[in-house]
Amino acid sequence: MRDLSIVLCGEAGSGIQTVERVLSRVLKLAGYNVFATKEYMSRIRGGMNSAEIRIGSRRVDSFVDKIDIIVVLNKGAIKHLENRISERTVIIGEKTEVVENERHLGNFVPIALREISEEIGGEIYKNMVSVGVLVGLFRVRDEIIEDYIKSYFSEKGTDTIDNNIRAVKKGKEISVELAKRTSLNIDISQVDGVDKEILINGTEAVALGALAGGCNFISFYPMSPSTGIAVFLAQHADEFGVIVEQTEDEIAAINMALGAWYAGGRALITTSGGGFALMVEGLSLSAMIESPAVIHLGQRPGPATGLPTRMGQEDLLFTLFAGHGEFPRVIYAPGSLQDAFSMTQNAFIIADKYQVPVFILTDQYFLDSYYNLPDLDILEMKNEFQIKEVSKEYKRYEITESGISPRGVPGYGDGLVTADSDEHDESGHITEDHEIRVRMVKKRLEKMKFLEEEVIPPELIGSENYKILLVGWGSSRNVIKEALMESNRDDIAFLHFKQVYPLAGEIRKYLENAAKTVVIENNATSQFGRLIKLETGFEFEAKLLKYNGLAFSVEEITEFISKL
Amino acid sequence: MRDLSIVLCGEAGSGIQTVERVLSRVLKLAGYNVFATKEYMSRIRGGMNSAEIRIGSRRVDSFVDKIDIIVVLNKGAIKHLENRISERTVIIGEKTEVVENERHLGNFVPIALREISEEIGGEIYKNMVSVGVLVGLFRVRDEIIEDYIKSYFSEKGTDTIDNNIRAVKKGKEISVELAKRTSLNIDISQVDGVDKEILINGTEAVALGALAGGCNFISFYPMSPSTGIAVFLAQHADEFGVIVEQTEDEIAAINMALGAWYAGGRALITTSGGGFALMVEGLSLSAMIESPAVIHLGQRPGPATGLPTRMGQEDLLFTLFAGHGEFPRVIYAPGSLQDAFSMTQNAFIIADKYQVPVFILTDQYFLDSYYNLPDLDILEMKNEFQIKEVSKEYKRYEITESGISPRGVPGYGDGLVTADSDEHDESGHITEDHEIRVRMVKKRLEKMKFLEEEVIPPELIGSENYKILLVGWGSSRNVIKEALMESNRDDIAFLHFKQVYPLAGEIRKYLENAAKTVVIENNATSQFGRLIKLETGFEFEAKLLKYNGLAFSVEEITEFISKL
Amino acid sequence: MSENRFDMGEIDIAWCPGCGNFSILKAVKQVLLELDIDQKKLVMVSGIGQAAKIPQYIKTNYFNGLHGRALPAATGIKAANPHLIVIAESGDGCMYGEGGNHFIHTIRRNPDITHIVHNNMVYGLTKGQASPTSPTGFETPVQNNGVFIKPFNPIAVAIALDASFVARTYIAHKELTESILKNAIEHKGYALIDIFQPCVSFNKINTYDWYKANTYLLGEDYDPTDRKAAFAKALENEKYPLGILYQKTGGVIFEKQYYKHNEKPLFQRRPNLSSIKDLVESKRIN
Amino acid sequence: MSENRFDMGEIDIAWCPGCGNFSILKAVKQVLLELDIDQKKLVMVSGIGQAAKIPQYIKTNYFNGLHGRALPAATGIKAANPHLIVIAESGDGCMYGEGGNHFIHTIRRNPDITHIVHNNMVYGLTKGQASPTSPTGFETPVQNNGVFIKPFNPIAVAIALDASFVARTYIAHKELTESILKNAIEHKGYALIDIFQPCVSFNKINTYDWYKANTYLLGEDYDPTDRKAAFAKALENEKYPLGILYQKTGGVIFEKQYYKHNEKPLFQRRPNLSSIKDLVESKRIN
Ligand SMILES: Cc1ncc(C[n+]2csc(CCOP(=O)(O)OP(=O)(O)O)c2C)c(N)n1
Ligand SMILES: Cc1ncc(C[n+]2csc(CCOP(=O)(O)OP(=O)(O)O)c2C)c(N)n1
Ligand code: SF4
Ligand code: SF4
Ligand SMILES: [Mg+2]
Ligand SMILES: [Mg+2]
Repeated sequence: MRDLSIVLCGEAGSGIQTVERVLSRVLKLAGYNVFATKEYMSRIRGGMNSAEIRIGSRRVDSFVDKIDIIVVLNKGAIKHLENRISERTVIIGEKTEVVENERHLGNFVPIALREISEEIGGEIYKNMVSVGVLVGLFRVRDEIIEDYIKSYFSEKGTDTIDNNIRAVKKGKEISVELAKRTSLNIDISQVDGVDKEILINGTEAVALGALAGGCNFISFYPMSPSTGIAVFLAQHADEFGVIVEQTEDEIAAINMALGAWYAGGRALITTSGGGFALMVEGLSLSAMIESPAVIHLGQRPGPATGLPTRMGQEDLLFTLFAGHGEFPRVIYAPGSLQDAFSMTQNAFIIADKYQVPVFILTDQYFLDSYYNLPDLDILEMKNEFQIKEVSKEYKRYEITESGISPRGVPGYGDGLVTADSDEHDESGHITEDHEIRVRMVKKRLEKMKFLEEEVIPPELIGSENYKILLVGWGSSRNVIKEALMESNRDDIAFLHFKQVYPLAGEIRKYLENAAKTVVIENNATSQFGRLIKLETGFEFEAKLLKYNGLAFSVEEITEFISKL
Repeated sequence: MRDLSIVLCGEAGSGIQTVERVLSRVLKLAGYNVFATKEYMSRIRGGMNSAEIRIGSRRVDSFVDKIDIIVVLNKGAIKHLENRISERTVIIGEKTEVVENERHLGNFVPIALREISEEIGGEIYKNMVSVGVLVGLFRVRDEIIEDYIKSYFSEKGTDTIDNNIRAVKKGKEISVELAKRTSLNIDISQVDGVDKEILINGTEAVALGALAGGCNFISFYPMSPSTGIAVFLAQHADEFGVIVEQTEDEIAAINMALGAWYAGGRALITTSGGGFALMVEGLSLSAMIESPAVIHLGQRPGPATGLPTRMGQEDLLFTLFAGHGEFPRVIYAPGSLQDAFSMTQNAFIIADKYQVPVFILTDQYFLDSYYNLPDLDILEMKNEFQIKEVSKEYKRYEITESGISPRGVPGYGDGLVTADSDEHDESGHITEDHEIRVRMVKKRLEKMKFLEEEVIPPELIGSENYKILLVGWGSSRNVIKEALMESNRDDIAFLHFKQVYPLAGEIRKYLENAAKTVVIENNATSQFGRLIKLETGFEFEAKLLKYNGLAFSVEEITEFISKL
Repeated sequence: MSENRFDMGEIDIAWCPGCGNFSILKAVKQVLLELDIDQKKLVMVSGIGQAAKIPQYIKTNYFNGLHGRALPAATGIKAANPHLIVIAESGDGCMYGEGGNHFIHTIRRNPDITHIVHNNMVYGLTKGQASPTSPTGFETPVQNNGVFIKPFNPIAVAIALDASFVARTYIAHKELTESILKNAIEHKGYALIDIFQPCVSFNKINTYDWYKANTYLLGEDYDPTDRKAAFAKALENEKYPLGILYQKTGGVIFEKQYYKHNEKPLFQRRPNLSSIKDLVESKRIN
Repeated sequence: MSENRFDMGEIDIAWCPGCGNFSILKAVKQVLLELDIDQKKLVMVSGIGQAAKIPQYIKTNYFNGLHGRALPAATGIKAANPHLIVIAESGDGCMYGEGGNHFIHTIRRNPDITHIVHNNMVYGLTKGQASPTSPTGFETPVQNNGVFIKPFNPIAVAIALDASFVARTYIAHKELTESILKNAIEHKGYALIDIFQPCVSFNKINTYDWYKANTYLLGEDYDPTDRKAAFAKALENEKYPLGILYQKTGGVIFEKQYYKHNEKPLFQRRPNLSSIKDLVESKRIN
């Protein structure tokens, strides 16, 4: 057994998140590689949500369809997961929660969750009993669990801690019985050092990257799935000297952030589709005043409100062309946690250096997925801060040889610092002079040249002698990678783009080396495929597009590959 | 002499607009072909503005650089027009307004405008004296002028009328003297029937087209150069039963318009760059609720506030990809007044029929340019109204064989009408069902197929056996056309796109027939060129791009052609 | 009340058990029934949020638009067809936060619509951030040191803008709520009803008990026509007064201005091509 | 006043001859000088419109941003560096129309900024459409039957939101205006000054004469600390009162909340990579 997939399923508010969190942490602390992700409805209680936890002897970092064990927390769970249940799936849960006619699906192993939890002190302990059952199957040492529970519930007092520990123990007891069944006799090996690794998700990777990039200001308006970044920064605001301000709307958010940059802050903006739509005028402003800007855009399926808590990659071309007038920009779409971290850090560096907006495109799947990794590589920031002390003669929009006007801030030096949304001269004053206009347009657009030099190249995964090339971007990286490895095909490679604009120069070479090219995207119109065509003229032979609101699974890609 | 170009130049508020208006009307009424356009600064008084009036023996409908006669209304005019003055230019004006060292430019013909006007009753008559001088040179009959002045000033009372008539007469007297100079001896022929033609500008063409399309609602927020459409509709609101509402911001404008469409109105939205940026979320809403929408977008040079009163074609790709999520749209960019009229009418028909947003892209040059044309062809609207009476079983988003769900309005029939910005089922209720999601995405996107059938094809102007193909879109049509005719080259043709999205199928054929292709645009990044590449893979050999805020002139294009 | 033609039957309602939204839904449906409103002529307009889902649970026409944008859509609907009864209903974040500008300018316009705000003093759907009406000190995952800016006072602002009907109620007062709703719907012109509604999932401060302890009913003798007195009432925050705080009649009604020359709702209008031709003709002479 | 270090020298000012904006510019520069403000520490923030051009005519730092968006930008600037003196200044359309939502929420935030509104009751730059403060009956090319919706009352709204300083002046009253501006800039917290300013090009109703006839100065005995009385004053519209209508002290100041733990303005802060590493470390155990 190389890896195992456990899915917890129940209503919103039934505690899935706690189970997911405790289970993934404890298993990692016990030395297992883990991956955890979730999908949930746009509501607070009720409905049907699920979380998947994969445990592997090797590293696991992507979503699989297959379910080895389902823990049913509420009625409706089996129906919700129907398509993913196979004969080998073990279903663990209360008898009353699994309806008679669902029993033909998988193997049902009833346990008296409710009864046991009532004994301990109430139904709320159901979740911890489940955790107990599961960690029991992995034979995790009591000490690890107890320590974790103590820290997890540290603010809730000893009663809560004791009860939860009892619940877990009860669960473990049951698991001893269960493990006698072959199907539940798990043999995944622990791996040395995994217990010491870090376990984070996409949200944390981006937020930590922002901190590492010197982010000290974030103005935002709540919107799924982007809010988590602001929550993370708020929770560490005092420690890191970050101003976190929730605004009245997204328009205020971006204008406040631009005000902050102007006065010397390093501001992050975090939003999602409709929220970003409201920021488009502000984006255009950032270009005109040559302000740096870093925008995290958590994509979700549209149009309009669409599927607010689901995943999609539908905003690429929108991001690329958003804003009236013409101006350069950079768009990142990290595919791994390390990338999310370092690209967000880099976003601040590039934005600051070239005074342009830099986007980080993610989605719900990416933001909500955890896995363990050894560490995060942090770039030491030394000379990366571009603010200059200004002299009396300072002109904010001076046309310099280097092509970039030094950026000053008001109150630092003897000069004056101006920002003007109208076309302006070098001093930043409004002008309608047609020649200055042309010079200023050129000055702004010529930054593309620098940005092209700073491109983070695509990553080629798999055989260099490929005949078939799969192309993807953003959050699908790990899924496609695993599927490719799984498929054991040395005629296929996968080219992953973590930077989607501007594109690296050598793309055509990669594409033309292939006899067949396939672009894989979570949208219906193949936006990245169109972007490649726009930039290189190259057209993909085939597309694999998914836009039902869910991420690709390893199996989907594997199956697709098998037909190539 | 085939045509003559007169330029009036002076400060904002100095009455250039009155002169332009009276002169162009009177000359047309006298049987001359006329074209009038203007350029102005973003201020109310002062600065330097100019208006060009071309008078032709043949039809004139485009901007030329050359100036035959300048009428100087204020100091600074000569400097403002410096680059356009040749040795043959006659400068008419007050001695004191033309500085000594400017005199080497052109031929200065001083006239005592101020003195004469003071005699009549004040400096404000300066303008009418100038009008008199000019119409005098054209030997326009007194009757025509007097009639026009009477109707133009009808609300101001007889004193004003009399004084203005006297001013014009005074001017005419001077012109008798002036006409003795060869340079001012004008021989442009009147053309039969021109006096009976209509004289309108782009703003009027769009607004009239909207009325013809059944527009009965317009919500807008003022923004140059788009406001004129709303002003026109306001002035005819009572007559045509149009609700004209100025909103608190652009977001309200688009949401109010969508509310109006939902309840059975036919709403026009008129805006410009930054205003449209604020409407992007609403645009995405229109797609999700499958509401028709007609958006007139008067482009202007950006980013941000940019050059608010100038012209540009910078918002094509922004318009094409604006909005989160994926959805179809139609983008028109009329190049002639007739097109502006009928395409706006058609925009309402298409929007209504396919329940999609339709854009009309214009710019300041197009909106502010007048010329005479015989008539406007109006499409009789008979069965073009799509609203259906709804039965009890009505489902707003029913998946039908035709691909379009019948559109009902609340209160008309027994059924209920829903609109939902979330993903929804056929009844319009929120859903997170992944299969319904996919069906709904397809349903929305498959409208592209119909829209492609409705494409207005590009217009080929010039020789069919071209070797060189010039390509343009929108407002540059007449300028490029005239330059091509002027050039007398039968190896060159001009392909003008009045619909820029979706594109007609046969484009590649046109392009590939040419040995050389050139795209001509008023932007710095060749947006239409990129769009063609995106849609067809075809890349232009050459580009002629202008982005200083001014329209192309016939001479610029002629010169460009001469080097081809 | 067992049978109500506004009922949707067996549907899945996405609210949390115990939430105040259920009682609002019930009250609204009850009042619609009692006023004998023709559901075919009713349009419920909402934005996005938990409260904003309400039209989905009522058998009627609805326009469930964008977060913050219910009011302009509602105004457009009413203007396009003044025979429709239009109710705009959504949460406090939607109406006073994202939609703040429309709130103030819709009051100025005074269309004949009813504006119901579920004021739970929190952003429910996005999981518990502060809303404009959250009390000072309110702790959330983002405002983790507690809200320090002043709560938005919709009642005072509405009175400052001379809104034609301004009321506040607390949903546990079923009768009061229903009577205010009735009055508001029957009122000619814009009517605001701010409804205190406990969010059991995210607001642990403004609970059922808290509302009970911190509100009182305006007395019989309260005169809602005195604007200055109403303003004084609006400022009370030891205990919040419930009832119709301010009402005036006779103001200009937005959509009426547009139907002076032509009474047909827009969907019945057709372009008058011959007048358009006349207008084009006029361009031959000036 | 002949020499003022805030003067720009010989520049082309894009306002119409006779416009009230000139006097506002003069008054603002005069007050800045009298308060001995260091222009290097001053930031003028504006939106778009005729009034919004004012920073271009003052020798200082400025952020001339988007139409309607001066206040959030100003708030961001003040938050990023509380040592700066921040004045947000623009027209009535910009601040109360497009920017209405920021107006109400900036008041709630109460940053220490001065908010000057050139209230000419019209959209100047876009050539004379009605603004939110245009009087009923005001005819324009678009509102050609006259404005019929109620004018926005910024003073009443600001008081309703408990703004910490609310004043109105008329620019022809040079001394009053200067004294209010001084008070406002020195006031700790958000300060609104709505300045009546005649637009000679587009507003033929609210002329110099009209303002003279329709305003009066608040008496010496007027007490600006009484919120209810201030509200009553704010509603007067026979004649509009001029002066500081409302002022309170001691409120929480927005940006101060963010400098409790760290006094450095943001431009002096650097990421603490070792703490970030510690935070990453913590992800090994939970
Ligand atoms: C433009 C935009 N910004 C943000 C969101 C995310 N969003 C959805 S509901 C909501 C707030 C909900 O709060 P409220 O309006 O008070 O309603 P409640 O859920 O409390 O009933 C937000 C911020 C959105 N849908 N659209
Ligand atoms: C988003 C946006 N919408 C519209 C405009 C056009 N616009 C420029 S100034 C202005 C109104 C100006 O009125 P006001 O703010 O009162 O200033 P004034 O010119 O009267 O001083 C408008 C609508 C714009 N620049 N940006
Ligand atoms: S989140 Fe709060 S307001 Fe929303 S349904 Fe749940 S309890 Fe009610
Ligand atoms: S348009 Fe009006 S407000 Fe603007 S500068 Fe001219 S007179 Fe002043
Ligand atoms: Mg709420
Ligand atoms: Mg104004």
